[in-house]
Amino acid sequence: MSSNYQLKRVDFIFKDEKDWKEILKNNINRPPQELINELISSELKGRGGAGFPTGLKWKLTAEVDDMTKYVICNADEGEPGTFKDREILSKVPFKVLTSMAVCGHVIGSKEGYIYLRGEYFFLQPELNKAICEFEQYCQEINFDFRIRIFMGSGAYICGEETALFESMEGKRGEPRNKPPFPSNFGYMGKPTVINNVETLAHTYTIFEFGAKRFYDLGVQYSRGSKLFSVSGDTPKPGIYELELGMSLEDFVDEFGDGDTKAVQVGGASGFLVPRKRFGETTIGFQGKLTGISLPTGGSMMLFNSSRSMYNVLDNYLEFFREESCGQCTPCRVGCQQLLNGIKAVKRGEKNALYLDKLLRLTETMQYTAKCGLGQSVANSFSSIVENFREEMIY
Amino acid sequence: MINLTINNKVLQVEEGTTIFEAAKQNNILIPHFCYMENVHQIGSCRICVVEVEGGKTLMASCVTPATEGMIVHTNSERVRQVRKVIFELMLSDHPKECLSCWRNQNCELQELGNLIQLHEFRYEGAKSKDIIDSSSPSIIRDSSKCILCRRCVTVCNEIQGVGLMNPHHRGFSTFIGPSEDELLGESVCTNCGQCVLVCPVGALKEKDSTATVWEALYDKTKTVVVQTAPAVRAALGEIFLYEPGTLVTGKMAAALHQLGFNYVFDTNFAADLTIMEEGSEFLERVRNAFTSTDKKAVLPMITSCSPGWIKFMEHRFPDQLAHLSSCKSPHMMLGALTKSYFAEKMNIDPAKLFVVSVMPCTAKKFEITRPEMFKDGLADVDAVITTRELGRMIKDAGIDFRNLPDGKFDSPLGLSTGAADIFGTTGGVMEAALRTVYELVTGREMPGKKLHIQPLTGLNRIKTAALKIENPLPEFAFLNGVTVKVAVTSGLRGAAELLDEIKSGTSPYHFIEIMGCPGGCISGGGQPRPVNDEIRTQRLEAIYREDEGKMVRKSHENEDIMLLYRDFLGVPLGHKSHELLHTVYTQRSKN
Amino acid sequence: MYPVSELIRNLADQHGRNRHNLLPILQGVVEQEKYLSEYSMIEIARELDLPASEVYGTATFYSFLEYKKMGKYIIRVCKTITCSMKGKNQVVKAIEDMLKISVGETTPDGNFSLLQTNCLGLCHKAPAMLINFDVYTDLTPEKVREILTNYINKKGKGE
Amino acid sequence: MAKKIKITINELTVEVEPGTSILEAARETGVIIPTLCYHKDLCVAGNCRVCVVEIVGQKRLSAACATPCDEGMDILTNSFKVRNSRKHIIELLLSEHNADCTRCYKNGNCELQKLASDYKIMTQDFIRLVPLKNYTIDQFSPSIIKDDSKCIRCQRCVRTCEELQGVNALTVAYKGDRMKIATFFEKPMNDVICTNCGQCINHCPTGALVEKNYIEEVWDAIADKNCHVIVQTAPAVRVGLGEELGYEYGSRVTGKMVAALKRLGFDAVMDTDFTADLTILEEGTELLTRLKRALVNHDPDVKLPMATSCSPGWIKYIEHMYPEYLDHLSTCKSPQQMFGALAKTYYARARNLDPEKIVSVSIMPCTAKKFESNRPEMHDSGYRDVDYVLTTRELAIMIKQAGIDFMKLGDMPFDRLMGESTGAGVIFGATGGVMEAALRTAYELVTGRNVPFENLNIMPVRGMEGVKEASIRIENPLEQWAFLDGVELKCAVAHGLINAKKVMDSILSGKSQYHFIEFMACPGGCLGGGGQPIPTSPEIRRKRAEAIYAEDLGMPLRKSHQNPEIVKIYADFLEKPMSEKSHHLLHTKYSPRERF
Amino acid sequence: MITTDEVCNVQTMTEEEKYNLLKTVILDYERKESNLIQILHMAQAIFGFLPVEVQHFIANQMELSVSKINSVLTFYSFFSTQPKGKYTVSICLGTACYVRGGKEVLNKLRSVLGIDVGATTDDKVFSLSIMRCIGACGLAPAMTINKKVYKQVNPNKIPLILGMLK
Repeated sequence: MSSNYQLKRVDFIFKDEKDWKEILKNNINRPPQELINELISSELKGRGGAGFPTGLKWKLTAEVDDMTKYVICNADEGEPGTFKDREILSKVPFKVLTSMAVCGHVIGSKEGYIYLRGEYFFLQPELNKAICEFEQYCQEINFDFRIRIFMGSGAYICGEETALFESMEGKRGEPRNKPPFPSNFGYMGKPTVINNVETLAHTYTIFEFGAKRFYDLGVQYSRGSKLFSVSGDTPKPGIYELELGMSLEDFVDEFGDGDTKAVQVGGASGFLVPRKRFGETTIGFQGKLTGISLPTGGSMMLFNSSRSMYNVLDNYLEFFREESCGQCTPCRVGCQQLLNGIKAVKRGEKNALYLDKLLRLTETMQYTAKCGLGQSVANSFSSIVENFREEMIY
Repeated sequence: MINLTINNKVLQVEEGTTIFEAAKQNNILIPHFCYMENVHQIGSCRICVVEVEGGKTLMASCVTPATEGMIVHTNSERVRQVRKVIFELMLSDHPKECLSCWRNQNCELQELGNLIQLHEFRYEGAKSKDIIDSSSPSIIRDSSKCILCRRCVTVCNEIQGVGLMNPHHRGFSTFIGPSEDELLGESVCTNCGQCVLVCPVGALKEKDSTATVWEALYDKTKTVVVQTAPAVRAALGEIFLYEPGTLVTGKMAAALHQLGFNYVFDTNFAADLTIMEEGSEFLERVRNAFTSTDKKAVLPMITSCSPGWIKFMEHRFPDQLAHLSSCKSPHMMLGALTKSYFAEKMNIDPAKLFVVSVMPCTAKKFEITRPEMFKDGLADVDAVITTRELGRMIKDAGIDFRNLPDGKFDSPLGLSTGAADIFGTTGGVMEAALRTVYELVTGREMPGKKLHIQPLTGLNRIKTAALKIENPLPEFAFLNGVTVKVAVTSGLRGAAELLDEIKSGTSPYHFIEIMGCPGGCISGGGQPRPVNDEIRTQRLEAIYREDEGKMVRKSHENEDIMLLYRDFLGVPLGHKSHELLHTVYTQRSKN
Repeated sequence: MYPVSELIRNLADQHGRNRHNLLPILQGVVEQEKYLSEYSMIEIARELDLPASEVYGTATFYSFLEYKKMGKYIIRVCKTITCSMKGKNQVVKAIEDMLKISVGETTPDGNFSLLQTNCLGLCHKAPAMLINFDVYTDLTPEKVREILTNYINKKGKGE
Repeated sequence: MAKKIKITINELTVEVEPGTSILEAARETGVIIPTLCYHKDLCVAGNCRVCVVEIVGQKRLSAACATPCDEGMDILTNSFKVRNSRKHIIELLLSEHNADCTRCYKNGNCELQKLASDYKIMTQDFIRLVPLKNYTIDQFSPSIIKDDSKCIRCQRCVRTCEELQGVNALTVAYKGDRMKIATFFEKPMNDVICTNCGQCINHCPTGALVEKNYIEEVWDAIADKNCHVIVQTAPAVRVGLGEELGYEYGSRVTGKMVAALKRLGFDAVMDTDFTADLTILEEGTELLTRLKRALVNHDPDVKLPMATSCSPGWIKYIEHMYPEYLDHLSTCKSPQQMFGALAKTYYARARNLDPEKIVSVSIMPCTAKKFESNRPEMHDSGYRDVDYVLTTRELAIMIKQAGIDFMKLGDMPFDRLMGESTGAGVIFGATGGVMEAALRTAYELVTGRNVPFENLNIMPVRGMEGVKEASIRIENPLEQWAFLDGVELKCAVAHGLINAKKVMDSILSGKSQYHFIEFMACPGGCLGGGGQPIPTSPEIRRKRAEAIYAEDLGMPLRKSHQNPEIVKIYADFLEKPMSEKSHHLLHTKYSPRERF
Repeated sequence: MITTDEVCNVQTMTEEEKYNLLKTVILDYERKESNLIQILHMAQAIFGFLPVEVQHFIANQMELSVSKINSVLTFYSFFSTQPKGKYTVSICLGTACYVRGGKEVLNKLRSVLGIDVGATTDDKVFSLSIMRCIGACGLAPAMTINKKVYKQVNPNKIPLILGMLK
């Protein structure tokens, strides 16, 4: 075993120990600064993908002086291979709602929104019911906070926070220029906290058990546990809560079917890790972990040796080509060029050196694209092409 | 005088004027490709056709002389239709990839498209040519873009007398270039680049070195030194829409600094040095000729600053190479000094030095590849970029050239005199040399208004002058009463004439200056387009203006030169000079 | 069922007439009509006092807001990687064969439209599809035929 | 003022105001950063990404146009990374672009072409995407051609249409690789709310949006020996044309323009300024009539404020957006159409020509005029009043095609009969000009005195502010205008349709009470028209406006009613303003259009 | 002055003798550029074709650039820069021959000889060329081998005809 951290199953999120009402009541009576400090000390980082420290996010927004602020729960989970948010919202919706309300208390907001992706329309009735119950209780305890669901309509890019705001404002979901950042200028131009569903669920855990219990899990720079959506060539697909810092080798031992050739970590915009690097790969946020460490939305997709990595890449690129918002050049044209490019190489119309040109192109996309989508196309492209070059060539 | 009517306007022109010229004199513009000023016209492109009343067919205005009473329409319905069709036909055999063409926005075919406004496209022909010859270190020939206007043929044959560019085969398979099996890099091409200068499209271009230079600039381990030739400062401004003949010396130095060059030196410094070396060499030869009986002294001596000319000489007159001065060209001298004198002085490893020359010349790109120009495996000059390439780099870097404050050259290789400035124009080297030689011989300043030798200035092809020496200093007593005869030519056709004289033993001259390009470096193959006699004159005047504005106008009075001899070189023609500043020539095959 | 213009007015009353209410209104129309016709887009623009072109621009951005006429049941088969690995193509083929349409088409009787869509977030139960907003997972060609038969029968019963 | 912040650009330290973008800071310091989607008139989009720069310490590059300067920022605009990325982006744009420059209308004045040329993109490694897509060219509109194959999706047209003009005919549709600029339901431009103002053309960096040109038709007419081709030139053309032919922005080239037109072979070169003067008399009379009916007769049907009707873009806009307000428009045709109607009647009679043989061409700074001349109402002479409308740009092309060395031309005067004009006619080309010209005449007609402004320059209506207001109090009028004594005449001037919308909305809400409003569709008025030379910017428009006012100041006559040819036409032909004949020839009516 | 007929015994000459003869020819024509075409004719008569070396030789002798020589000779179809085979097979592609199947014959020739138009087989036996109407339309399609005319050829006859020559 190359890693000191064995694979460790954790069960915070889906276990309901205490009543959410109690948690809510307790926490909205604590001073905001205390809550922020607790969050900061837990070192919880955003579970959507970018990994921004949650406590800091709340703090920045709390510091802005404005009458109107918003709390938004980002449930536009579009990353291929990810389905943890759906699971949370359908099983423990109150945890998310409670965290949103606490956040509202911390930053001084009275309105929360859940941006639910259009594909999860079927969750809406249950979720609405939960919201009703929740708001009723809020009224009971005289806490002024309301939550609404905002339905998306099928656009992966709306998971990008500024695109999500645009979408909520009734426009095309095109990402904005940053700066300004949401903490100053978010939904309707107001200071906004926007958190991923899972982040809010972890927040609940922290408020429930205290920061220490969370902090004690995981490794430096990657604290706590995380939900992983396991799919692909695995005998046991599904959602698992695991401690961060595990080695990919341990993970594959547990979930693989013995023939795993590569694992795509973090969905289409994540990285592909080939078998030879399982041992040196540690799953966590960027930091000083040994080997490569990966930003991750928690999607783990396993591929057997029978799978053609060309097909995988082709599928990803087609996904990006369609789901790019199309406004900035590197992403719009770049995705088309990458897709057409690997096709041309596969068909033998371009020689293998063209792949190097495409790799340089992904570098440019990473540097210059307007938002995370275009920037992260490079991840899967370069990791697949570099590791499975021979499969790309005619 | 002849009376004719063009576009309902009655005009009077001299007899023998073509319709094209008549129109031009009267501010009526006719589009043209193959037409070239001052050269016999061939009328091959047909884009300049006009309608002459009473004529059945349309006439090519560039070859049809105006006749008495002629009534011409340059823009009638028929002309417009025909012109359109000709243009379409030209395009049908052209790649039409403007946006990835290096001549984009400086292409006459593209401009014509702007004028003609085609909307539909009727002919999409087969493409006849696809040769890209990049064998030469100076020039790339991309025949797919060639529109067969034959300007390069004219310039290579009529003006330069090299005769390399010619049409081959006929009909649709016609192509222009050296013969089929010949590569530019292995031919008699002198790399003068005059063909590049006249090409209306992107078929002939200089080999781009900007990428190499950028690479060096981004390389943190390298000290990058740049030098600029005298003619560059008189033309660079044109790329940034200044009037031709605007001097942009200060802005150029500032831009080079902004581009990230560590040191900006001036080739002019080495021009002054050349005068010292070449002048001494000349006096040495003259002394031998007049005082010793052995006939080793070869006269006339011919200047060796122009690499195009050198290569021409090596091919055409391999037996006469002894006439060439053994001096390297100024930019090679500066390169050699940078990697020795300067490196020593600044304590830099010469291998970490990267020397870039900005030249008005494409032949210099070839010159730095000559094996003689390496010392201990290190090239004296690492890269040559033309004036056009420098313009491109400045644009590329987003430098607002027109609003730059003036900058300065760096020492110790940046100071120069007026004598060096005029190296950029035909007659300049001779004049600069005589200023110094005369004074060395007689102790007096050279006679001539404002230190100029009037017969040697201007754009005439062959210019001659004679200078009688009286009362020389005692050591030059043998020259008393001698009339020194000199000749100057630019353009290789004139050079061939002078050399034929030498070959047949009838040459009366002692000293000859030859520059490869018509007008000298000011209209070198690497200068901004377009170039015509008007622009040449404007640039030439700018060069003289720069000279006259200098406090010091004689090379031997350059303080840094004196310092260089004192600290490093010793004396002109000394041991170190020979090692660093002089070279040898190679006999080459005639074809 | 309301006529479209009335529906739009009701939706606008319900959600509001601001720019940020556009999406719920578009969704409301699509829910009933299955697609956004030129007419309904104009009506929405009029109701919200928006330029029609902006309504169009917004609608075309989202893949669930169809602007071409769609069938009563819209079948969306996930085509993203896991579903694709686990036999999406056979599923699509089965549907095509059964309904005699190909992807992007609507049956002549206007009952079914077949589309492919990007990740539905059901990767652990791949392949997956939606029929309107009902979820079907772990599909096989046999299972799909069964599901569709149910729909066809439902329709036959006059539902 | 807030404290300045210190930044470093290419190792040069500068101080800038807080909030300055990197791009602006760089331009101030003489560093050029290439741009495509950025335009001074418009809000920042940051979507083309060619302006990316490196901020030392950051892995990713930032778009210079959209990133504000921050204290201590160390910016490199030309580092290795930047150059490589920028070249890549340009290459990407080219791969998506129909690069057939030699046949493109914008050849030579294309920002993408220039960018490709500056960066010398010499490779075409990327797969050409244009042939893979099914592009169609929309050329149904009489004014505008839209060619998606040349579109680089910078969205400048969309922002122009929305922010400057408030028309929203163009929008962004679809996403990803299918993303494109489209109209509602991708209908032809002619079938949507498009006002044909052509501002999108002026702001398009490439050849994706160009005017429909009628150059060939005009050449054909000139070549036709049977045709008598006459041409009129709008006031704003003379201050724009020079820019296309090598002059500085805002150079006045009136005399050379006339000389060039004669050289092109037009049989008569006359001036739209003449009918501008005529418009003033007709419109001024109409205004006074309306005022009289309102103030003396207390006629409830009288519609005030009266709005000018010279700008066809504005006319189409109000027809679409405020059809119930059409009665507020002056019934006067635009000067171009007045000229056209007179050319085939008055001029034909005076020159003894068969009107059928007359081809009437107008040179306009405007693309909407192409649409206007096409309107079915515009046949009052019994023929099509104006046959062809050319923009300033098209005229420049014709001059180049004819091989005329414009800079070396001598000045020539307009031909007589309809070529005389006053300074009042000239300023029609600038925003506020119609108002100023009208006031000069109306005030004098009413009071017998000059307008109470120094040098006749009514400064409050000049300038580039979006909405301008002015009022003149009338005192001691002549006897027949006694009812106007003490009346404060309230005027407003709006240019750019977004400002027109503001004024209309404030009228609709009852907030504003005006008597007379001048509307021009384009920012800055006709001098910033959709047919004027490209590029355009606030700076350039200001220079053109200065030129217009200089031209006005230099005219011997500066009030419309003094124009001797105007006096003559009323004496010989029209009798008096608002006469039966002028009603027939010079006035028109409007038709409501669908907004959606 | 040396005439074409005088060089008929070139077969027996060594390369050096050939070049000497060519030099004499050039001197005969006073090295004038205006006589270039005559000189090229003679050179072709001496060498059978005009290889690059011969072009260089002429260029040096006449003080012209080799490019110029090449420029002129490639203009005329009579000059060849490639060695001609022992037999030159020419097929007429004038209108009559073309419509009667000249094209098919040409294709057959191409495949049988394994060379394209203008080329010569490796064994230097056959060269293939095309002609534009030789005035034998009545015999269409017509083919010539050196100076002998073959009438009404068809693709099937080709192997036979060529075989007889070999």
